[in-house]
Amino acid sequence: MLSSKTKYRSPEASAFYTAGMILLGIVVLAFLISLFWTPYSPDATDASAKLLAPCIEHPFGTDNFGRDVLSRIMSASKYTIYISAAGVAIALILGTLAGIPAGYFGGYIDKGIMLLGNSIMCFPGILLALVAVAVFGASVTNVIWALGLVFAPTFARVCRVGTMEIKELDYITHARVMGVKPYRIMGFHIFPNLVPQLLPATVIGLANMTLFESGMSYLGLGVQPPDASFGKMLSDSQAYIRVAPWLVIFPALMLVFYILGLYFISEGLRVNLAKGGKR
Amino acid sequence: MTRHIHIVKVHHLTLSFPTRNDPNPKPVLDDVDFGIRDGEILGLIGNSGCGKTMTSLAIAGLLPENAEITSGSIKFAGKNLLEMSPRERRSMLGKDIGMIFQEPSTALDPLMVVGKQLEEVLTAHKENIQTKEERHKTITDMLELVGFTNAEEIMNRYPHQLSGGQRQRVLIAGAALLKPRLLICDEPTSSLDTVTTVSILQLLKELCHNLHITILFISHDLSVVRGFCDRVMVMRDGKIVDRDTASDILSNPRNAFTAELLTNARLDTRIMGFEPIKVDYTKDPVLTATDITAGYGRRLFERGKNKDEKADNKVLHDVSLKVYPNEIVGLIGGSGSGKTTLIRSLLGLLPHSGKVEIKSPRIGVIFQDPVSCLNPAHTIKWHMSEALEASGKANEIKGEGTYKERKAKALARITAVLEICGLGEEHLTRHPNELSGGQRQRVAIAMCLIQDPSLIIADEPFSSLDASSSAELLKLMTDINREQHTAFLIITHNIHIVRQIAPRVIVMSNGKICEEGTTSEVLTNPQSEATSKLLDAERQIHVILPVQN
Amino acid sequence: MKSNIIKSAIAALAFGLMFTSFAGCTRKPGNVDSNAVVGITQEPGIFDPHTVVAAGDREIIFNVYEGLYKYDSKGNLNPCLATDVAISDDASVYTFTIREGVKFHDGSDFDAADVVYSLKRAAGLLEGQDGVALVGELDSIKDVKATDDGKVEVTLEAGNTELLSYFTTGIIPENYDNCQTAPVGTGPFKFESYNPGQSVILVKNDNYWQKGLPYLDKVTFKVCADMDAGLTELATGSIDIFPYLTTDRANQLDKNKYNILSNGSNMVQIFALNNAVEPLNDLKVRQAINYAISRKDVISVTMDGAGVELTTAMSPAMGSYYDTSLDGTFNQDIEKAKALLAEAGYENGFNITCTVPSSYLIHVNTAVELASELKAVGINMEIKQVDWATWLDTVYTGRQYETTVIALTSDYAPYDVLERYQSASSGNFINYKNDKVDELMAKIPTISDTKQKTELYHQVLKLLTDDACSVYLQDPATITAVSTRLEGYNVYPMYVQDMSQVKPVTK
Amino acid sequence: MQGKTGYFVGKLIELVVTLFLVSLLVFIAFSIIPGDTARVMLGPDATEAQVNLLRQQLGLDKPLVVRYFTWLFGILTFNPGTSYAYNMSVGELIAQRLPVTLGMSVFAMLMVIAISYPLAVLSARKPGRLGDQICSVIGHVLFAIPPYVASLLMILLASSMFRLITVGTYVKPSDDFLAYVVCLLLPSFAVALPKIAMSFKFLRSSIIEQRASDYVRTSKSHGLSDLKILIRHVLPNSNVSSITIISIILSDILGGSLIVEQVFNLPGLGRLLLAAISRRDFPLLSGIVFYLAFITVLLYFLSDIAAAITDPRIRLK
Repeated sequence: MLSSKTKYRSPEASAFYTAGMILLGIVVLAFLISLFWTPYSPDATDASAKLLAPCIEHPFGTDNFGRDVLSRIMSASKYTIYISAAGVAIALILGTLAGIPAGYFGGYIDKGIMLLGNSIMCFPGILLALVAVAVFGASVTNVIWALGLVFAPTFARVCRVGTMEIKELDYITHARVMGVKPYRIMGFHIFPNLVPQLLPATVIGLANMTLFESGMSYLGLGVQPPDASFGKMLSDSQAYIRVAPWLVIFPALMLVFYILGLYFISEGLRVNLAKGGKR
Repeated sequence: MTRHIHIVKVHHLTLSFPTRNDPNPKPVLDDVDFGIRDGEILGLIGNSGCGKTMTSLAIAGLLPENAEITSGSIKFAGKNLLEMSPRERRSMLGKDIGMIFQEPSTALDPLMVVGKQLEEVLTAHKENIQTKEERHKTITDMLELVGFTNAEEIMNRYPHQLSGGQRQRVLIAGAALLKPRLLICDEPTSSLDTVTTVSILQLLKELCHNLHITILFISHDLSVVRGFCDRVMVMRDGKIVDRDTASDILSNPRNAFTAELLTNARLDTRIMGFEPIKVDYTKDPVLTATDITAGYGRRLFERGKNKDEKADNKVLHDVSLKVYPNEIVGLIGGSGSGKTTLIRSLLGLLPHSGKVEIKSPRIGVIFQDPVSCLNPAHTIKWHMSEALEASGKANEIKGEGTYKERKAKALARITAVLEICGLGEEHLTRHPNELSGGQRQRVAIAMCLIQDPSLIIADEPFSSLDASSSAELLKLMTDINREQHTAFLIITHNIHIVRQIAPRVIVMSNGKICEEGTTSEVLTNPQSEATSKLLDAERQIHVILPVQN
Repeated sequence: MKSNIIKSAIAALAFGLMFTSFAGCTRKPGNVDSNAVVGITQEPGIFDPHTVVAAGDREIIFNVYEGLYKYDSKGNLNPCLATDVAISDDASVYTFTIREGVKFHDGSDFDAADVVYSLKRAAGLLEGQDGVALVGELDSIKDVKATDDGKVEVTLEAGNTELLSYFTTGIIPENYDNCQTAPVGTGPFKFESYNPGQSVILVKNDNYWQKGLPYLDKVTFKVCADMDAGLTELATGSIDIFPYLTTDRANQLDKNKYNILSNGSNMVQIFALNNAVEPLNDLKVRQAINYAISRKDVISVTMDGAGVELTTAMSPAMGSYYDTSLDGTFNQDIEKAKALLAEAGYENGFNITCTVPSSYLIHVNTAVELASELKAVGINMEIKQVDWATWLDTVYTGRQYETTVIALTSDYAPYDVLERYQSASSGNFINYKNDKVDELMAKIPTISDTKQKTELYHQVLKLLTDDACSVYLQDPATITAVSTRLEGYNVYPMYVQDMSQVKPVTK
Repeated sequence: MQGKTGYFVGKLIELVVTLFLVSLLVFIAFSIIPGDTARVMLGPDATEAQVNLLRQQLGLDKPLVVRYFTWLFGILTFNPGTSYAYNMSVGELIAQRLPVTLGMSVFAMLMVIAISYPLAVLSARKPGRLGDQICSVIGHVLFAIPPYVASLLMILLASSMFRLITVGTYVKPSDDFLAYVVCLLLPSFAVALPKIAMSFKFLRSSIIEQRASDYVRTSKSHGLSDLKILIRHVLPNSNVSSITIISIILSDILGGSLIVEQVFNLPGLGRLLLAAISRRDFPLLSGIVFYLAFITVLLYFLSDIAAAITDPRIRLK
């Protein structure tokens, strides 16, 4: 299913991929460049260059500390990408570890795991993440763990439902009759077949996680200053929205590019999965 | 009304699906020209994608929006349908032309009780002025006509509370409610079991005669058509390639393609000559099952549901059977007789009471569906080595030596087994989706073989394969039986196959074994009602249905 | 047909959105009646004059309760409910003469018994209080009793000439214990209602003892989420007075509608260095940090220049107690800072953490600016934001931190400002220890000569600066926007909103 | 209708068990928050004796289990204790703030339905047409804009382009209901925007899917008009599949409101929550979190029930 020969792309999916890759590419490029070079140090304040409108020296202007917005956006993309990637990794691992056994064994194991997952999902996600960060203190690591935990049930669900479907298929029954051990069935027989479903879920998870992270940073419970993050930049600039709209516009654009890029890619994956399945 | 000999006349119809990239694609229907005579049952046969469904949709006026009729005309009772307004055409549906479709399970709105859906047929046609009571009467009458004795009750049921056959009857009732002159049946029986198929065909025949409804019957299965239709047309690639009366076309096909279809419908022609081998019944059986009772448990809060179904949810009742070494046993039974549950119990996949003794470390199993029998994520080689590892005999085969040597030995064994099953080395690196259905079933058998089982259970292995693949598979199974001395328990609904290769047969019905004995005896002289029913249905498919008046 | 419905639905929605916009404009506070709305950024919580902690609460109840003495907007301590005080020579007995003819909001008369009850309650001398003072500073009161001639005599455990400023604590009716839900005082305004998250409403006290005051009928303290929300509300005209602005925000306001008042706040914003941890226990390091930063830039970034640079522990607003000779001690000098660091053995700099309370934007911003400046001398400062509760826990009481930024507020009394630098003081969260300072601080309360006292204060300040015990940054200005329809608003050098003098402009 | 009661009872038990677990999670979470509540309340200058006294008064010296059950009992009787910070009943505090958050959520939900539903129906009529594609693209973009960013952009647009000041002040519904609705419109719209896109996308594909289903073909062959098929068959069926989505949307909207309140300076639960967090107000915080979760659980429960009522397959298995 994953071999290149069988990869099928509908034109619709291709359009989504292209658009998504371009948007995502902008953010990722900014991130990659920021690893080696930013026009100014993103944290360097300059009291003599406060709130400059976009100009040649500062293409995106400067903020109320006189920091270069372009440099800050570039370095903010780092946290956005890092937090969403690490958070999704945690959610994915936890979700898979919980979801596949739940779907495979069913019964009380399933009931227990799902009850826990459901009670986590009972909280509006952002609320849970906020409270978790409030409990353990605001830091990038805590945000990642909080988001990972909040999102884990989503992945667990995908895995569980997928596993429940797959385990009814003949090849799993066959494997059981052949005497393959359950852990091997789950890990080597079921998991590879979940990948096509997990892939769009992962991409959309990245986007949703970024939504949450930026929201939390906006409330001051995410990335901590002086480190730049889109959410924090937006909340800091709200006061200057009338006098320095560029402080709002550029981070907002980058944030939307990233999320939208991911949505497009996941949409492409989803369309492909649906079309591929129907073939 | 003037009577036309042809109620429908399709005149040189050409239809295609133009797209922006390809404004002149290959037509789906190419110069199709035929007529349906008033009162007849016309069969339209062809493989999937040959255009038979498009023909019916064109007549009904339900073509997809992107379809374009480039030339030709369709006349219904003398009026050219293609010149009518959409509104006029719609008003003909249900009133003049009725339709039933293949999949009765999804063809009814799951949210609406059956009676209401039938009532919509009546209310949709404004000229049909009836009071509520009259409508109710019309519907109950029709439901009784299609064979329901409890019409009132059926009306208040939701589709999911009906069986497949019942749903198809409801759909027929809906299509026939306004007594249309033409009834288009698009594969109405292909998802039903043999016994139900026979009863539905019987019903359609009765409708044709009693209500004087003309039927256009579409199917891919010649055997169904044979006793049922008056005339048959064969379609291929959008063209009608052959047409004749039903008896002539089937007994004496003039067209090569028709002949091919015919052979596919008759598996028996190819599997002659497999001589069953002798079995020593004094040996210890490889499989002994005693008093197996099993069923599907209920969830906690489902208790008290479906009170009419009683508390007993057991599917199997005290089933005992034995399979001797080197034997091929056939297990037959209608759908819902408990075959599958029995197998799952034997394989230890279902909790059950009773005892299952197996005289070998492994039993192999192959399943019905060649699509899902292999893991799409892995290569054939992976499948084989996984089976080898799981058998617990991997080390024995690999022997001592370096990792490379051991790997080479394992590979040698894998290739050897694959070869037995008629698969070459080139298949090792392929993924399942690069193989045909028959090849996949072979891989499944190879996976069983590599584990060296004394018994292979095959659950309807032929039902999804075409005739030639089935025949090859059968040959492979008998070969293995002969050469590897592996016993087979073959579950099937195809009595022909059992007759050919299984010396012993077990018949199941209602979760019990109702008959057991040598195949020739059981099939020629059935002792139980279930067996005779199965045999009847099988026979009826192949003979002209008598019309009961 | 269907699309029409949708069109009209969209039109209705658009209209609704516009309506919202205009609604903002139409809702102006009443122009004719004499009401005023004051924007506050802290959620009020405690209205008991003796348990009140937060500055945000103090500034409201300043209008409700009055003490024996009361500050005016110049920072002078004036008699209020007392007409006079006599302090014994050793400063251990304070005798207050009680004002007559004053009535509480509930109509009862104010007398010496009320004063005794209130002071005892504040000092924890009532039965069942187990001697736990509600107002910590009054803990040293040994006894309070009414004398026969209607005076109130307060006896202290030890002489203290500095205690008078604490007798500003509110006086409540005798045996009244319901100050939280129904505050009753003698102040110019009566407490009307509190809607959490929204507002506190005060109404005019018609029987106020100062005749003619107050002018306003009703004062609403309206809660705004933060400074920026308040700014928006100012712009929409839904509040009249808003303190604690920054210059650039104030500049966004319409000059015809708002007067901008600016004043020192008597706050000391400090970049606190924990003197007990490495490498900050090294004087040279602390001096280097002092030289490394530019107070001007800090003020520019955080207050848009509206602040007074500080080099010592006291605000210039304290008048003569402030030692002007210390000005300019630590002008920015990167080279000197680097040299000092090298001397201390940190030529490659070091890493340090700054724990700041996230709820105070100004301190967070200051930390950001400081981190940027310290980088120039090789000090990498990581900023760790914590909520107020955690800050109090770990930094202020736990003293588990390296550096922090905070503003030290105090009553308008020099002793109150410097009290925390005694090594044993509970407020000494920077772990400063200088025996000389301890000695001087112990001596000051026993001295009643103002000049001598001032001299001693100057000595303490000098020691603090010499020891570079921390980095004193600025006295941030209090910038208040007041609607031009009001007059008489006075900015205090402390956290209070005195509404008693405010009146509508009469045309 | 056999089995209906059993299904509902089962769901009800599930609800109770979930709520119990939720309450346990909430309580445990808040019991391990660092920071001494009593110390926080009294401020830095309080003496140890004062702190201990308060700790006793608040019952913080009792064992955890006792505190849990006291708390659980209180919260279930809608009397979850007294807020440390406000010195008021938590129930009262939440009740005061609820009109903002709940009002915003309700308005946002109404907007989601009122906008996405007709658009989806129209869009799904002719999938692939220009109008449909424009709607879909706009939908995707809106989907990607966080509500608070949308709020900021709205404020920016309104204030700098149209010279309008958009942030009105909050008016209590009891004072002036119309003004209350008006002041919540813009924030609600900001919260609703991405969800409109989400629900549009889902409804559209669900309608397209239903229109392609077999029973629609059957109905067509019965001679039913397109409109009738849409109203009687397609929409009810797509509604069934939308019910779960709608409950998810509602829970998202609730969460989104918490942030958007902050942007528009509305005195809602979000602000109360942040205040409670920073002031270590345990009773208040746990009250807010529990009741918000309670509302969400209830929504899921109601959506299950609604699905069961509309879909006989769930109800009568």
